[in-house]
Parts: sequence; structure tokens; C-alpha cells
Amino acid sequence: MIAIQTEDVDIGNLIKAAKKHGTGAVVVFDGIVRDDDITEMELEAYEDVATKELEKIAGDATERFNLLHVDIIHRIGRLSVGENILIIIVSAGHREEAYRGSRYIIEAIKAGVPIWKKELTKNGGRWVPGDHGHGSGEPR
Amino acid sequence: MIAIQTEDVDIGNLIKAAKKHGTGAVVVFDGIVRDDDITEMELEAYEDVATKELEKIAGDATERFNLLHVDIIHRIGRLSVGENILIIIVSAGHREEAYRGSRYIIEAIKAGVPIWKKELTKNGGRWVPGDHGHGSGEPR
Amino acid sequence: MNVKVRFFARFRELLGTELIIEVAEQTTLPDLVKQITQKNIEGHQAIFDEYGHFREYVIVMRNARRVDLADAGENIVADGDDIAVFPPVAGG
Amino acid sequence: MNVKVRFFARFRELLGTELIIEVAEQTTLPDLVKQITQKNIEGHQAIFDEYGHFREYVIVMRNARRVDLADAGENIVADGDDIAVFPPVAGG
Repeated sequence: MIAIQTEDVDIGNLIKAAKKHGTGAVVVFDGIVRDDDITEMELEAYEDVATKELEKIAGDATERFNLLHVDIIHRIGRLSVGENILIIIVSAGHREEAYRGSRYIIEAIKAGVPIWKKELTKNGGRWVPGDHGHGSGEPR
Repeated sequence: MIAIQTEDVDIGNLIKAAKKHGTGAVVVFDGIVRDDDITEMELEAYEDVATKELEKIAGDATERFNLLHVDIIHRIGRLSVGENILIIIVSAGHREEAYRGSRYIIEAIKAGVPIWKKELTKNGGRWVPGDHGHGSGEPR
Repeated sequence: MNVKVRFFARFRELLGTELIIEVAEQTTLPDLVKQITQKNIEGHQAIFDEYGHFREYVIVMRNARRVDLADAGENIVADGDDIAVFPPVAGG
Repeated sequence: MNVKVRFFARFRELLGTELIIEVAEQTTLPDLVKQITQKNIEGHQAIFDEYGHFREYVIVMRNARRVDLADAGENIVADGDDIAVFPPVAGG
């Protein structure tokens, strides 16, 4: 399942569904709205392009790390502190592949998928500059 | 929660409980009985020592990687293909710490916690030699 | 000749989400965007530097493909193009 | 003088799960284990090499602390000791 959506997902059920034949390890990454003195977070995406990018990343990771299953769910819209932003679930025969595949996917998403986050604070909002960009939004 | 037990756990609920104040990333490792032409897997532990070792590993990882929460549940007894063997849940402020903490814990468990696995096949059983040991059990 | 232009994140806040722009023949990508930003100093300065070039961090996509900004000035838009302009991504 | 000895994994299958052994004063760790393995060739060979030393992969714990096998021969057991003998671990 590759999706950009407002709804949350049931991670426990996704893990069960990720156990394909040959699976010895599942690694889950769950990115969460952190309480950096914010009230909420607002996310937006260039949806059709972002979905295609996520599909490409999932395909690349599957090939490079022999993954048996990949889910990437990136949420958009308004999220509260503690809510899931991004859920990545990968399964593989062995842990090395599962960890490396998971990490590859999150880094590729951070580097190039057109999604943006705005932290909403009591005094307004600030666009999160992103890990690999420079100069966007207000200085933090 | 640090435990050696026969029962399975609800990973979805554990993830929710792992979201402590300041959490930006949760990483879950789920080690699973892989279908290497086996019927079942039988696990045993030197329970009191193994539990203390898991507690020590969790404490070391917490300190080294600034983890906000750690769960380690290692199951023992007889498990079928596809069942969870080991669940590690860590939460941290940032993904780097969460991935590295998770990986540290699994490698430390593999290296030194007194737990053993026997793969049961149609023709009998074979003790899994382990990643860091040498010479135990039958050749695979 | 009509072209769709979308902005995202901070650029969207400054310039709007999606606009259908009527453009002349031989309009380049920078000129297309300037047609929108000319009445909006803050939006213009967010996207263009003092020489009227796209700032280095700006990302432009034409029909879902990223445009090399080094030669954006020779990139002539066509009828029905779908152009997206946005700041560095910050997903995950 | 009584000592508890436990075996795990393949050693357990060969020698039993847990035994209470009556030992003489000044009994060393290897001699304690040999007292159990002497009637069990397969068990003995799994744990000891041809010189009667613990095989290098064997792990011995005394009261939940790992014993350095290099000087196990000078390790004298005490009444009430809890000794564990096992092959390399394979958890996770």
C-alpha cells in the first residue's frame, strides 16, 4: 500500500499483512508529530507527483534490498502532536535488508518527495525547512 | 516492557504507548519465524539471566541513543511459521537515534542473551547456530 | 494559449494554489511565473533573485517532470502545460 | 555439599535440564560437570575436548555470572552454587 491520505492506518494490521512468504524480519518506521512547542502540524503534498515518487522509491528499495513487501503511508492535512505522519513498513528475509531498506526509503522521501510541513504555534506558523533543502521558510 | 514470554503482544498498542513526550520517531523490529522448510520453531531461554541481560541492553541503548522508550519482548516456546519471535520498539526524538537504538538492541541480543532456537522439520530438528557463535548444534 | 500553474507551501500562501494563465506564444517558464508574481513583491522575491532568475532552491516541474533551472530561460511553455513551482520539500 | 547444574539447548537434550549434584570439597567446575557427563559420551564430547578442557564455544555461568574458561580449572564450587552450562546463544 502506497498512499498519501488524511486518514490514519492500523499499523498492527499492516504488519500482519506484510508477512509474506519468506519473511524473517519486519521493520516499521513511524514518524510522529513532535511537540516542539507547537499546537498542530499542517501537511500538504503535490499529490499525484508525490504518489508516483513514493511508488518509485518503494520499487527501488524492493530491488536493492530484496524486500518482500513495502507499505508507505504519508499523511497530509492537519495533525496533532503525537499523531502518525509517515508509516513505512518493510519486510525481508533478514534483518539487515529490512533495516537498510527502511532507512533507504525514509531518506529518499526526505530528499525528494514533494510534501511540505507547517508547524502551527500559538504565534502563527512556520514552514519546516526540510533536511536536504536550504533557505525555504522562516529560519527556525 | 521487557519480557521473555510465550504469549504474543499487540504491536499497535505498544507503539501507541511508546509515544512519550518528545517522540518524533518510533522504530519497530519484528523478528519472525521464517519458512526455511520448517514446521515449527522451539525457543528456550535461561530466563532470569536473559531478562536481566535484556534490561541491561535496554538501559545501555537508552543512554547511548537518547531513547525515550524501549520495549523488548522475546517469545519462547513453540512458534509457527510467520509468528513473532522478537519485538523491539524504540522511540526517540529523531529518526537517526531511533534506527540506531533499534539496531543496537537487536545486535546485542543476538550477541549475548542466553536464548536458543531449534527449527523443527519433518525429519527432526536442528539447533540454530546463532550469528556470533560457532560450532554449536548440527551443521545446517 | 492556456497554462496551469500551481504553487505549494509558502509559495501557495503568497501566490495562490492553482491558476489558469493565458500566455502569449514563445513565453518562457520564468516569464510565465513573472506574469503571476509581477503584482506581488513578496511572492516575486521568494521565487526570483535580484537578476530575475529562479532562486537556486526553487523547484519547477513541467507536466510532472522537474525542469533544469540552468536553462529555464529557454524553456518555452506550450498550451495545456501543467507547471508546478515550490520550495524545497520537507516530507517524512 | 550440593550444587545445582542446569543445561540448555543441545546440552539440555543430551544431559538433562537441571540436576542437584552432591560434590566433594575442592571440586572444580570442570570436575563438577564431568561428574555428570562421565556416563554420557555424547554429552561429554559436546562440552569437553580431548584434553578434558571445556570446548572454546561452551559458556559456563556461576550464580548468573559468566566464568572465564581460561582458569575454570581453578574455580572451586561452593555449597548452593547455581551453575549453568550452554552452547552459543541464538536468540533474536
